[in-house]
Amino acid sequence: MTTTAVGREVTYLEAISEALDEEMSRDERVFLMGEDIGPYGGAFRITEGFQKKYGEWRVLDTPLAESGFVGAAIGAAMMGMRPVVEMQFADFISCAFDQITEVAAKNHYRWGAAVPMVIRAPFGGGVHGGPFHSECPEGWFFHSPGLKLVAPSTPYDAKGLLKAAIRDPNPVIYFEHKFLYRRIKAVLPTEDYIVPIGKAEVKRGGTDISVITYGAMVHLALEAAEALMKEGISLEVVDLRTLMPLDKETVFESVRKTSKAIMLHEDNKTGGIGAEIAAQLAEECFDSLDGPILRIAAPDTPVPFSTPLEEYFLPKVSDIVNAARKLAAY
Amino acid sequence: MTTTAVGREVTYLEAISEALDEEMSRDERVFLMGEDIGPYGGAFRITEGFQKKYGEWRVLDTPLAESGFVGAAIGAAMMGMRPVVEMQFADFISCAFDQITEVAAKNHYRWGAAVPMVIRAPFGGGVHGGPFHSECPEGWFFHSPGLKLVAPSTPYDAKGLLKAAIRDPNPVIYFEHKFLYRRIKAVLPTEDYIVPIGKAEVKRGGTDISVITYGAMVHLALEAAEALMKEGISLEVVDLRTLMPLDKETVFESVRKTSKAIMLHEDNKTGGIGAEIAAQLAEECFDSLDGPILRIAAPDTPVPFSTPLEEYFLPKVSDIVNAARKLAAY
Amino acid sequence: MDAPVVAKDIKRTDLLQMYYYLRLTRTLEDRITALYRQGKIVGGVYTSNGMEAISVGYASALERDDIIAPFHRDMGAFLIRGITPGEVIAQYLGKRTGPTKGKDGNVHIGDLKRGVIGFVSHLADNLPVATGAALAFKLRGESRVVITNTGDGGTSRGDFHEAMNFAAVRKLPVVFFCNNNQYAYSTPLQLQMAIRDVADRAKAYGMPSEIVDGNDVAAVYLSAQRAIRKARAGDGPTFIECKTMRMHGHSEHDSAKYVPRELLEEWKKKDPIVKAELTLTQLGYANEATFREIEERAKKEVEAGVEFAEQSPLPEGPEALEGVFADEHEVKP
Amino acid sequence: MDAPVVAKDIKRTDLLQMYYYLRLTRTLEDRITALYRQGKIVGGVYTSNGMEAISVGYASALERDDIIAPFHRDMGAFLIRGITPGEVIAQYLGKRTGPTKGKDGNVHIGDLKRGVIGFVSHLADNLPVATGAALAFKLRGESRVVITNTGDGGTSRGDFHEAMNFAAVRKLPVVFFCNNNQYAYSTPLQLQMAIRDVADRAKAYGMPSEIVDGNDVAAVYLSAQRAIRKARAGDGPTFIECKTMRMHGHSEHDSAKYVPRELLEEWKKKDPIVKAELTLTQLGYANEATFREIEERAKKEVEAGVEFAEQSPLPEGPEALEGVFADEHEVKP
Ligand SMILES: Cc1ncc(C[n+]2csc(CCOP(=O)(O)OP(=O)(O)O)c2C)c(N)n1
Ligand SMILES: Cc1ncc(C[n+]2csc(CCOP(=O)(O)OP(=O)(O)O)c2C)c(N)n1
Ligand SMILES: [Mg+2]
Ligand SMILES: [Mg+2]
Repeated sequence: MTTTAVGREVTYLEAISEALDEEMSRDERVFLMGEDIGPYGGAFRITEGFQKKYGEWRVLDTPLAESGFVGAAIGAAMMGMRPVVEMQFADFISCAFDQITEVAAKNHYRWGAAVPMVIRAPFGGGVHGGPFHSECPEGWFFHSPGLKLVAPSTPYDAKGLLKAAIRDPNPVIYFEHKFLYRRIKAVLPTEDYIVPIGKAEVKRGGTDISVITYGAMVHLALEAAEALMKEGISLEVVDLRTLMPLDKETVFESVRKTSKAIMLHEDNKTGGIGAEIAAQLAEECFDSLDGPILRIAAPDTPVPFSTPLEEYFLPKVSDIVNAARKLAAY
Repeated sequence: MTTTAVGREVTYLEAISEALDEEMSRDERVFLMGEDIGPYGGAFRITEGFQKKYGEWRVLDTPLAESGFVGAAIGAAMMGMRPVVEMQFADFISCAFDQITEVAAKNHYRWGAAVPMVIRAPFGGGVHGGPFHSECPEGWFFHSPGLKLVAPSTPYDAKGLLKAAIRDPNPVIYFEHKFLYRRIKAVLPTEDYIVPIGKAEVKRGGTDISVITYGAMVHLALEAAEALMKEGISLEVVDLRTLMPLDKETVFESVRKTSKAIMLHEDNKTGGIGAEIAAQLAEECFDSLDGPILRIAAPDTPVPFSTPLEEYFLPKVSDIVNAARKLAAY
Repeated sequence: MDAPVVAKDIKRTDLLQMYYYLRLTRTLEDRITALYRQGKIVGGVYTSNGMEAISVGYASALERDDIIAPFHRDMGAFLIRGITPGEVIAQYLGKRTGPTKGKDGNVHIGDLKRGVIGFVSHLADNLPVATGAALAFKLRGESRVVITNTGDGGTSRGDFHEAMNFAAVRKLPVVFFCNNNQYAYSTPLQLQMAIRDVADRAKAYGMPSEIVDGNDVAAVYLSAQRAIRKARAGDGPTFIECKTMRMHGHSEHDSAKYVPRELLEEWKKKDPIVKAELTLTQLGYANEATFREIEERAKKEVEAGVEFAEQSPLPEGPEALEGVFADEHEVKP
Repeated sequence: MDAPVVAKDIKRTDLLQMYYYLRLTRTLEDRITALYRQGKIVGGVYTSNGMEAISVGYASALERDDIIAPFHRDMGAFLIRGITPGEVIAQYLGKRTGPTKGKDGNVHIGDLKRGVIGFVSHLADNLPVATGAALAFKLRGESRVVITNTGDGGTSRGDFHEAMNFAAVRKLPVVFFCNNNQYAYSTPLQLQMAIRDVADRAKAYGMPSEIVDGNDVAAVYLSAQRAIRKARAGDGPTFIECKTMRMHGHSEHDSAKYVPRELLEEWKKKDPIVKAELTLTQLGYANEATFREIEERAKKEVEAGVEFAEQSPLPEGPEALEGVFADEHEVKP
């Protein structure tokens, strides 16, 4: 576990670890379940040292059975606990799909039972993981009423959103991007804080084009914005942070201002979250639009393994730059 | 099993039954698996009499285990069989989600193994089924590259698309709408025919507004079109028929002509297929649009059970009429 | 063992109470079936006809604070947990006074205040959930237990396996009942599994199991009691297979032609109500008059329930939009 | 039974051939590990170090037309099915000449022409798939069989349960191997299941099982042979638990500190290659010179494979878009 002195920089990964540690200290209802999270500290070492501190029941190594332990988390949550389960990789969440969509998502609507639980899902590519260790599964769950989805892009949000997720009375899937784990750092406040679920953030103000994005792609958008500034194109970058419920207000406000929009995500293009936001804009902000709504996303294939294939597959800064130029010229 | 004399009218349900029967006779690689499809003939009696005709191995009653029998279908398909599995209700497909999205959908991309199989999924509401017997799960699978999805709205398409699905070298999910089973009839050709996968159909030509829809909603759209004609509003109704791959050409052509579009589906609104099509239109037909792209869909909740709730939940003809009026006035 | 020999370990009042609930369950489900035939029911009807002893037996062995995660033939358990016949019928009619306020139907009854985890159609899905409830009790050092139930059919699903295994590894205070009525819908046992006793499933998990006569409420009760005691003492889960027979069709629209008539005839003789009456009579705990009196009481309660339900309001359309997300105050403290 | 006593039922050439594949597997995986340490490998590395006898043993017992659905520690089986060391290394390097053309990595090798169903990371997912392949053979009246393998960890998943059950009910020609190396990643057996022998899992399905010394290639081979014969004769599936130990970390970046050193010391003595040499020597089938000669041969093949793989081209970016859907001509006739 990472303890941070005032002002010490922490990585995105350490921010997640800190949030878990602080919430477990603060609230004894919070406990962790997953594969290899105990003595081993998890595949990514997020819970390193936790079992020593909290014991083998609050940091509980499960059998290899995602449906079983997600189901168990639902049961414990309904009894008043606050379970946080770890998918070893987000990809394996497909094994627990039925429990998440049919049980966790619907219990409250059907019969009023709150299911306050969090599923941590290390997702995303750029790590040579291939088709089964790189997936972005958020699109599936976005289409299941009753779930909340968050996807932080910075250490600050990673910590604050995880705390908010743990304190939320609903099932929340927390998408943590593996590529960011050790690649970005930030100095975090020493006092307790949360980042509220349902609030997007304008990461960079701009006037010409809004880029609506989340997760690792936020950093690409910021890079592109920097590059485009030199060409006199001003990008506004909106980091959704919460994918469900969407912060329509912030998105709409941005697009009403710039009148042009690019959806950017690493998930497959067809049926991705960018499609929904584009549809909302086309329905509710049509009169403000001065050009087509462009989408930049991964193509509709599994995530390929080999380096040139994966590089081709993932959205790039140049894709954003090209799209912005096209739109600016519109 | 239903055998149709020349020109005899068959229901949507009988059309499905005929397609299965004819394909099983034509091609001995075709066989069926599912719960209670044998002596019982399936929950909806689609395979009534089949086991007598084809034996207990080609009409195979499985244990209650969707993941297991979908997995088995994948294995059999890779060995050159043409399995057709039945979900007793589409809702239970969540139990087989992992096999469908991770195994069936990705095998060919990953290592070149074709998986020619069909999953029949009786879906949709309006039958007092409640949250677990009324679902429209197509939105989830729409976001999984490697799957084909079809959803016929008429007996003709039901038969022709099922035959095409069985003959397709890929995993195809066949969404058959329960509400239509015994409610619509048609006289079908006596000779063998297929409805090609990937082709939408303009069900009714019109000039003012395009309604893009599929499944049971096609009939609502046609009703609305009839009603609106009296007001001088001309609706063009496009029946997608295939949900993946989408027939962009037909959709785009229609919208480029009418310049106004309504997406209509029974599935939940957020992240539904309507979102994707709206996004495509906003990206690729922006210059042709003369008004916002409206969406009519079920709200973002599970399907409620009680009659007034379900009626409120499902899209209605009046919703289409109202949307069309609004758009016409735009 | 003869039924009365077993049953003598049970207090007279307890046994009489179980008899009452057997009657109430039968009467209520028969009444719902009648309403169905009159076209008054929204959706399908699943009954526990012929199997009432199982849920009546296990639910009678529980304490107030315990939890059940029932399956679709556990009407007796609902009633014992305090769901009234009126609420059940209201649920079937889609009324706002049903436990799910019209959001869900028939046996999808859930109410945490009365210790009932709502059934999910997807069979076996609630078994992992039940282990999680038991885990919560273990984590907090509470001596509460969970009972869950599945059909023979449900034991073929992966979630059954994952739940059984987890419960055994962590010695959780949960009891798994299995209502082996020899069919899953139309599918006979031998097409579902290559074993004769579903109890053999438990061997894969190192979990102790019992096989009991599911039509003998006293036997079920005592078996539940043993397993509950063990669970409460921290000695882990038990799997209890109740041999029984589904006497109605799978649901009311199924005439169950696939079940051999002789099989039904044979089981008809083992009717749990008849069996309970025999036990009570042989023990000298009750006589025909008591039975008729209880039957009458059950009928009255059910009729009052019908009246309550029929007079209850339907929900209003826009209520469909409510309740997708929970508020903090709804979380169990 | 002493190893040689068992092994004498195996032909000398067959046993020598297995020894060769044990060596080839070890040499190849050691070389891949070395490449990993040099930073040349794309992604992770999983080896079967110390467990080579299992996949070498079972794959040696198969006929050409049979099918395997291996898991992530079955390198020996790939080699025996005819995947060359060069192709394996190319796969690890993401080269176009790997069996998946760079689309997938490491042990995710599939090739129907050589009877290999490609591994899916999601553990146990390929077990139902294996039953389906076996079902196809049964439907067509072919005498082919399928062998699939899982770790101890994978047996906790629902798909294991659903596959085992279905195979048993339908008496499908499939053999389930289980590579019980006592850990699933860092999780020891006792936190995975409340039984000591994974073979007990088979009791839930009425499926016969065997427990064999997974480090003795002759024992594994003979056990596979028995099960295959039974399957081919239409007598249904068998579950074979191979007791073994994972001698490397879970993958190359895992130092496996959680495994007690003494356990590794103990198992080091049972190394499958040493054991095979002992057997061959005791039977008088081979001597030190033969072993060194075979070792050299394996090294040469692996080096040739490294060369092939390193010189192979990477795929080009746009190939990422190819192959989402299959064409009709790709369907097996
Ligand atoms: C996962 C799943 N698949 C299919 C169904 C449809 N279905 C409802 S009840 C039933 C049979 C259940 O059999 P069993 O578990 O033995 O319970 P019984 O009805 O015999 O008491 C089936 C197949 C379902 N509810 N859930
Ligand atoms: C469904 C699923 N969950 C988690 C993982 C991550 N994972 C990969 S290997 C492994 C341990 C596997 O243990 P076991 O089955 O015993 O095989 P072993 O590696 O020990 O040979 C885990 C947890 C996975 N691959 N699939
Ligand atoms: Mg049953
Ligand atoms: Mg293992």
